[in-house]
Amino acid sequence: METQNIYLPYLMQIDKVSEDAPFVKTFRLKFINPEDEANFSFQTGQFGEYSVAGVGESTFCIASSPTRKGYIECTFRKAGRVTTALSDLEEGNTIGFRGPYGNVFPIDEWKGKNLLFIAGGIALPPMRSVIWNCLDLRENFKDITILYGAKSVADLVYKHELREWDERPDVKLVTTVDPGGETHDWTGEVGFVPTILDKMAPKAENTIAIVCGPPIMIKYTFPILEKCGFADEMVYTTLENRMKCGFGKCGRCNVGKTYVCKDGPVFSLKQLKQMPDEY
Amino acid sequence: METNNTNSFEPKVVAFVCNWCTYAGADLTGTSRIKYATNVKIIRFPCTGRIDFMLLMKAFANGADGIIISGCHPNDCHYTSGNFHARRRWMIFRNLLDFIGMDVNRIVFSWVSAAEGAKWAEVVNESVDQFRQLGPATAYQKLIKNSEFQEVE
Amino acid sequence: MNNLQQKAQQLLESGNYGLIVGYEKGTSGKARPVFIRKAEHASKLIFDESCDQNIAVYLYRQEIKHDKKKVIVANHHTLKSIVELAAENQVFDGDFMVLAFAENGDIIELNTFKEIEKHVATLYHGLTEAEAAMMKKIEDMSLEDRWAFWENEFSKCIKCYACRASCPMCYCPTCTVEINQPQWISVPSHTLGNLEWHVMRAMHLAGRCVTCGQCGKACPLELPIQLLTYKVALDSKQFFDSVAGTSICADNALAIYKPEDHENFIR
Amino acid sequence: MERKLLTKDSYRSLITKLIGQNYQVVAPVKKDTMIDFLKISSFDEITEDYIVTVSSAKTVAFPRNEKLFDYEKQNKKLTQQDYDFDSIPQSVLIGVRPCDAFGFHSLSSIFCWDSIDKIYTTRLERTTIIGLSCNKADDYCFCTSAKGSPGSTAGSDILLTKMTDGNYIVEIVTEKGAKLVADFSDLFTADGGADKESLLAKVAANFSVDDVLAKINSKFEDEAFWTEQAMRCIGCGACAYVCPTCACFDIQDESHGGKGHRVRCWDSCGLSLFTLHTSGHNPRENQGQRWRQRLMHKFSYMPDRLNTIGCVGCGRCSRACPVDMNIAEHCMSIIEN
Repeated sequence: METQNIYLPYLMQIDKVSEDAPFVKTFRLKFINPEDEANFSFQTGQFGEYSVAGVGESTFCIASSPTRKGYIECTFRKAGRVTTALSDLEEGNTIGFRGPYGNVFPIDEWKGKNLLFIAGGIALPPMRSVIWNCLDLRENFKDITILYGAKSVADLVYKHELREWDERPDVKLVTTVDPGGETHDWTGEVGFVPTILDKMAPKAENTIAIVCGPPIMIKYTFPILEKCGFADEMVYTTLENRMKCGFGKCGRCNVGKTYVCKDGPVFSLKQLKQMPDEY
Repeated sequence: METNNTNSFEPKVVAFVCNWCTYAGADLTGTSRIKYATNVKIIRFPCTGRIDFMLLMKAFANGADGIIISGCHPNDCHYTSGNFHARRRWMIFRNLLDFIGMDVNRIVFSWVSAAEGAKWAEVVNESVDQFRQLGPATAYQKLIKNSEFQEVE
Repeated sequence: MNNLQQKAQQLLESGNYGLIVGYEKGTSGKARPVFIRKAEHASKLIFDESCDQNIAVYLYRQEIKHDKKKVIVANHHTLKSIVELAAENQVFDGDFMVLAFAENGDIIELNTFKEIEKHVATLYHGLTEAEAAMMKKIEDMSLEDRWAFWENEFSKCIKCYACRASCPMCYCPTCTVEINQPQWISVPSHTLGNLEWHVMRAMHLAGRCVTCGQCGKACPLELPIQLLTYKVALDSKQFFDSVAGTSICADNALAIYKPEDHENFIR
Repeated sequence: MERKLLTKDSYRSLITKLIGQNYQVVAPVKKDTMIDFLKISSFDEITEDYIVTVSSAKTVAFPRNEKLFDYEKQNKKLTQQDYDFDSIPQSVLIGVRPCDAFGFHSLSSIFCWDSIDKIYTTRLERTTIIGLSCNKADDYCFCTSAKGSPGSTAGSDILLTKMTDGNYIVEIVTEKGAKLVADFSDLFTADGGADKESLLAKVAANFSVDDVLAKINSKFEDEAFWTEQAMRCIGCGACAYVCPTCACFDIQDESHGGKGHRVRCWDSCGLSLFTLHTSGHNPRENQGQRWRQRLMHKFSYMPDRLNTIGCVGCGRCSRACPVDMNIAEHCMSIIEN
């Protein structure tokens, strides 16, 4: 649809719904209007505004890889008003999507490097986009390691994809659950993500670390990366803040003078350290 | 019914009733085969004490022309005192609505026990008549329409 | 230096008190709240007719709530609100000292809730003549005129929530307007949502409003919204003989009931 | 700048003709106890007895509620009705004080930051702003400290300055203004050469906003400073809602049954829930941080990112504030501390 209205969303049909963890769902969304699909493109790391008519809009990242054409995916946890309404929807329903907004992971700059992905809980979805993007361009990168932890086994999202990554010879996957969250047949690690990371003692040389997780995990993960010798500009993360517009107008998401929606959501640790403690 | 100008008008009525007395009473009305006006949508609550005034505001905002509120007689509350609290709240609320210029005759309050099937039919019929006389809640509907969009006046 | 300033200076110098919440001269002859922490700033304090703002709202403010060495300079609105806040367990006995004023201008120190309650009993409770006249003007209107009056007033509201923020009794950490599942009150400020907001605000203040009129004074668009809470306050008095801000017992009009409460509209 | 003269009678004719030609004419009107910008249907509704109106002129381009589009739900299908740009009327905004007029510059820089907000820009494009120089000021005015002046032409399409005889000096500032003058050329006469400066209100420049800009960044981390500054602030949104440059907004859905619309409505960084995450985490959890955001946004972020100051010195926020948070005083305290 040709429009000058930056607030008008694309209409998207829910093509597939999968329940990834308790209260966590993934939607595969297809454009209803073929013209929209033809004009749309995004890069890994970007986000959008998903809306349920009559309820409102909510911000989350695009969880699928730009290398997979024809659809986008989003993963969300039922928490607030919009995500509750979203999780009540089923295949065939129509929702709105505005985007893509924000900056991207500089994967072109990562060519020839090792990649270390560190994610916790519901923060795997933003990472999943970039993981698949890199796996689809596997020859561009050297070793790929994924460390993913959640509160309990049930809370691990994308279980079948974790299995797929685990079976791939070109990916090293380490999964962990918080102490007490394991089941009797759990074969992965038990412990918090920073602890396991410390144990893994990854090599910093020629390696990019991409970290995404709850604030408390981030807080304890950075020092360990530092200890392992990762330079600040080799560590990336993606931030989230409350947003309404997605393009620097509504005035909510800024951390100091940095707008998460425009300058982010992807930041290097170097950039993060220059930002005030307001996120 | 008898007035000319409101002849064709059938009020939309919402009844907020308590589970233990009036809802059972309304049930009895039905099982006793007593006929009463069909304009009423009954909404069941655990107790009149739970019927928040905001629910009434929302009923009006969604196009109700009249509201019936009914529960256990004083001293008969299943939870001992819910209806006593409700009564105080209604006394204040009703006067406040009157103060802002709303016609309080659009809200009918009653006590209907589980044994008063006939009374429930009477309350509904008389209320619907009363609301029919009052006509559509145009003042409120104007606000609903205006809530569409407000520019510089 | 006047009595109040001297008193404040002494209190701060004594070390027993570290903060005085009172009034200072603001812009264009207005008085405004001030927070004095140093004895040498005590001379900023004023207390005159311009100090009609209810500053009890600061007593439970996050930043100073737990400061037990504070003093509040209270006009009669503030005093009544303190009593009501005490009744609702929002402020605690011994957490602060009150400096009130006698008719002749003498400073009265009030240290306990009992003392405050006793002092408040000597004050006039009710509307001023001008306020009563405004109420009468509206009550004398026809139903249609009243509706038109309030419709016009509510149409102007921009939902800045200055009324809520300035009311000492609006202390809920999450207000009903902020509940969005379901959305009780529209976020955009159209007349219907505004009406719902002001009715809700008044209802939630029933039996609790001390008729200080701070909500109306705070309104940047000068809506006479204090009349709504006055209405519920007057009705609480008339129906239940309950006057907020007079007793430190939690017995406000809508929190209790009497089997013999009398109405004439329930069938 | 081209100057002309408009007699008071011609001014009346001009406004009457504009209304007659179906322009939406918005002017300061005394309604109940307040003077505010309202749509008028006759010249006599206009008042000039104000220092500034209570709300700012921004409502013409950024109304407090703006319907962004309509939607309709039927079973699983959703249809959307795009914003009707044709519905935006040609407007003439009169009686705008120079501070207010300059406010549109700040507002535009936000709404045009990379993604152009066509709803805002179209509204503004279709509005001709006829400013009115200030002949009086009060204790709250500080335009001269914020790079403005009581007779500044910036932001207006035409600026009028009232002379002692009741006639107006006309300064034609923009092409849009020139077009309006050309359309009604018979009403404008040759400039009499009156001294504009002597007709203007005197507003003392008590500080320079450049000093605030230079100092404020270094204050960011000083938490005690902001806590003290914001002690009095009770956290309402009055200041932001009356401000000519505050653009923060919320987006909400309003619906009745299956039909409804998405609305953009004013919001304020002073309200405690403004930045609250669903998780319960709040990046700006106390009033000091929220007050810092308000001032930093105006005096640091906007200058840095958008090359404009977010304050025009109209003093509205201070007048509207229930607790007299006087922004000029706070600016001075930033400079002094």
